[in-house]
Amino acid sequence: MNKIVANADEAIRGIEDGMTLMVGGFGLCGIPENCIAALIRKGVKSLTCISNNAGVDDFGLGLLLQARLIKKMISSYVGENAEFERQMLSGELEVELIPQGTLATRCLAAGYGMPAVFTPAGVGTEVAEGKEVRVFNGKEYLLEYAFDAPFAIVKAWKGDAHGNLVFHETARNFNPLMAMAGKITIAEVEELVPVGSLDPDHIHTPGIYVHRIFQGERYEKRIEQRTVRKPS
Amino acid sequence: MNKIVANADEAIRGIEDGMTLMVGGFGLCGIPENCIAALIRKGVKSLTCISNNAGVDDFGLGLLLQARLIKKMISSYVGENAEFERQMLSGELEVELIPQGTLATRCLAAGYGMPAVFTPAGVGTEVAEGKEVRVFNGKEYLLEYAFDAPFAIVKAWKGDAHGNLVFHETARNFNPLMAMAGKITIAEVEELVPVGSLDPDHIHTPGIYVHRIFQGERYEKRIEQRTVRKPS
Amino acid sequence: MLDKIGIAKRIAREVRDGYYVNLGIGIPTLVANYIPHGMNVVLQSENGLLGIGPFPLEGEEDPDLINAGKQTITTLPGSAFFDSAMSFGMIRSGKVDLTILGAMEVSENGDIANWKIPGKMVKGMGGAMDLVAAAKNIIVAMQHVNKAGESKLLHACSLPLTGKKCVKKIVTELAVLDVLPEGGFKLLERAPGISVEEIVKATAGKLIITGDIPEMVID
Amino acid sequence: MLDKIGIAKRIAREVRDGYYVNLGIGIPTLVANYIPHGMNVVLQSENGLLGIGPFPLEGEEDPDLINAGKQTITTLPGSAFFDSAMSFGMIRSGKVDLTILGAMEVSENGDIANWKIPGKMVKGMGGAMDLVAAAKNIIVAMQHVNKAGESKLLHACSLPLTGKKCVKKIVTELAVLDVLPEGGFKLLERAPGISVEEIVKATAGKLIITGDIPEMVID
Repeated sequence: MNKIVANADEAIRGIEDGMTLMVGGFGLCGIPENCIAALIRKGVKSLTCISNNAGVDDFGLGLLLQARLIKKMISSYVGENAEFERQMLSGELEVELIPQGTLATRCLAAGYGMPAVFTPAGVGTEVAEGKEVRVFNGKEYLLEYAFDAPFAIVKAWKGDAHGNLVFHETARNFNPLMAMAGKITIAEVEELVPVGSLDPDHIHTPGIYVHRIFQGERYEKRIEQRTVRKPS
Repeated sequence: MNKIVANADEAIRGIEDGMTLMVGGFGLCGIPENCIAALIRKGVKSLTCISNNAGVDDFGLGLLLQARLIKKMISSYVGENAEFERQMLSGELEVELIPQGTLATRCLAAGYGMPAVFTPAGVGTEVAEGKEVRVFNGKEYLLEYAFDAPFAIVKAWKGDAHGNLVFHETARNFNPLMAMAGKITIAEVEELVPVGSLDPDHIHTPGIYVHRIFQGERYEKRIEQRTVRKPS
Repeated sequence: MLDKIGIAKRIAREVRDGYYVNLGIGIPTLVANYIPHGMNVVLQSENGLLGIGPFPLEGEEDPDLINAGKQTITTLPGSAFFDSAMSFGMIRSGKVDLTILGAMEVSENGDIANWKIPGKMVKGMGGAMDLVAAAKNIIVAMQHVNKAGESKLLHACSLPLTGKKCVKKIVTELAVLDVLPEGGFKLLERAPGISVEEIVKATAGKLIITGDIPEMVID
Repeated sequence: MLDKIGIAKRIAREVRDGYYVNLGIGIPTLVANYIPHGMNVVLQSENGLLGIGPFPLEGEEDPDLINAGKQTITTLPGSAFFDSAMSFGMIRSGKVDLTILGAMEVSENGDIANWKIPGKMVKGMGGAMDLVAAAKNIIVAMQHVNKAGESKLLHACSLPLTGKKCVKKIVTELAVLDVLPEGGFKLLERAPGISVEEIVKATAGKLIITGDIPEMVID
């Protein structure tokens, strides 16, 4: 198996205007920086992005928003982002808010071939509107459907030509889940390693879930909330 | 957190006659040998065991069967086991057969707080009898419920006092799933390592799912089907 | 009357040895500082970590290591990383013993509103709806009254809900209260120097007062 | 007429570059030996492995490393281990391109029976029901007739089903046949030296024969 592509521009081929993309990351942590830049270079429009967050004004998915390439965001928390707010209030940008655990579980459902799952998150709130409620053992659950997206874009720490991926610390977050959920999954990695050098016991995403892989360049890995303690 | 107990006998305290136990392993691979021995020493009776397989005549869960401690097996494949067959045909032993993926997913559901899941396995077969069938995207699925067992017993390669577990090769199988599904989860490990020595990126079962842990003794790790190739 | 640190200190007394705890943003985050030494408690961050440590020293920030508030953090020995599905899986299955979070409003039947104010920019619920719907024990840390002087402990929430019938306990600058399963805020403790009358005045929902109400101990 | 190796060789020709394949016990296991050199194929074992290698050399058996038939195996570079839920997850979500398994009976609408004979000791379905219900492409490797000389390609299965409407292709010692979506076994190829008449005689279900039926190529 050799799923290596030359670069981000080649990796995103086939992503067209109006498509739905799953994008890994939590905040600015573990986001596919190179693919985001390539999407801007390509200028694909009217995207629907399923991603836990929407970046900040000048980084992450915020760059796609600035370039007005996103029609709709499906997220759990859109954070502090002035351009996002402007586009949303002006009606240019559609936003669908989903509880974070529901977002994660709908990815898992897609990757595990479960058409729908039950979760108690959102019962009795506006999130439940129009959704099927079912009681198990006296507790109410909402029926939530698996995502179905043509492309997923994820960022890993290490990967090999088979598409096997290893993530680092909390940069794992939604990445392995979205990798499982895309019909075509694109992985950018900090380090592309030779096949056989990853410990088979410690692969987070087996290559069967990954279709294209490349080593990204110049990761900025910006910190959103730099917080430090005083030396004691 | 210190979840270390002295030995298998201490680990299984609270397991009483008539209880349901989830037991990790696939075939004889990755089975909790020390806990099985302790259950025999304790002589708890009328157990219901949820385990993918039932061991062989003189090893694994087969030892519990020989000691007539099991009332019911819930498995996907019970294999070649003369004592099992004798008890089943004589009506001493009740058997519930479940598709292997359904078994795994019902464990996952328990560990992830999903009361029930949909799977296509068994649609149109006797496994579907009495079960709810639901169509998603034109395909039929069965509604299957999460397991709910008071104890799970698993075997890992390495573990620490927090209960963090790492598995080895295909001895992983059902172990991390059953570890998530037990109300009280007992883990026996080949090697108990100091807290902090396991790489936090490579823990298969986080300690939150494990309640008691100990280092097992004298693992036999019997091979069920020794198969070799000729040197070429 | 308690300040934020006082509220955090009082809540820290609810934590038990062996607990796995999820701390929300704001006052709940401060609770970590007041958990008694020697008590074994593991903090969960819903973006995929068990074993949150202190903030890093300057120069030791790691962009791959953040908490659910996107702050740089460290880990403690014995920590474990996992993906977001497992993270909410352990929350949903009741493995997280205690969730502490802030609120805009709580009703006397345990409803909580903490994510949306109609007419204002909505940032999203993040993991709050999952946490309140699933956690087996939820303590709310909040001010008793809002900036306009109105009670946040209500008969029914006026804001869009985050979850229904889920709050078990509330710690405010004035009091500690249980939310009873049958409805009603049961007054348990007064903040130092606060009278029962002041609490009655600041509570719009059904308040249940039985016998003498002791002053709380926070240190 | 093909022997078991011939059936395995013919099925190996259905494998495509880049495929992930799950091989059942028996003849399907043999298919691995005949996948053309240079073709990139990864074999999945449903007990939690992608990248099955050959059997180990004597003395190199590893009790922690077995396939779904409990045989000792090895791994190839690029392999990955995972738990049983992910294993069946990747099967259920259609990531496994091809499943090859044996059968006792197949019906003309694609039903398959391969796990239970009433009155005989039942060992269990293992992963077969999951595989047949979920795999996007299923090829059955089996004998055309049973030991009693009765056809195993039937109008309707007489044995308890493993799955409904799931078999896409059948390779026997006599023929290669597609199971049509609208029902019926479409004869595609004859085994070397086997006549169409012999296949007609051995097939109890609806057999569809259109034009000349070529002899199969297996090497």
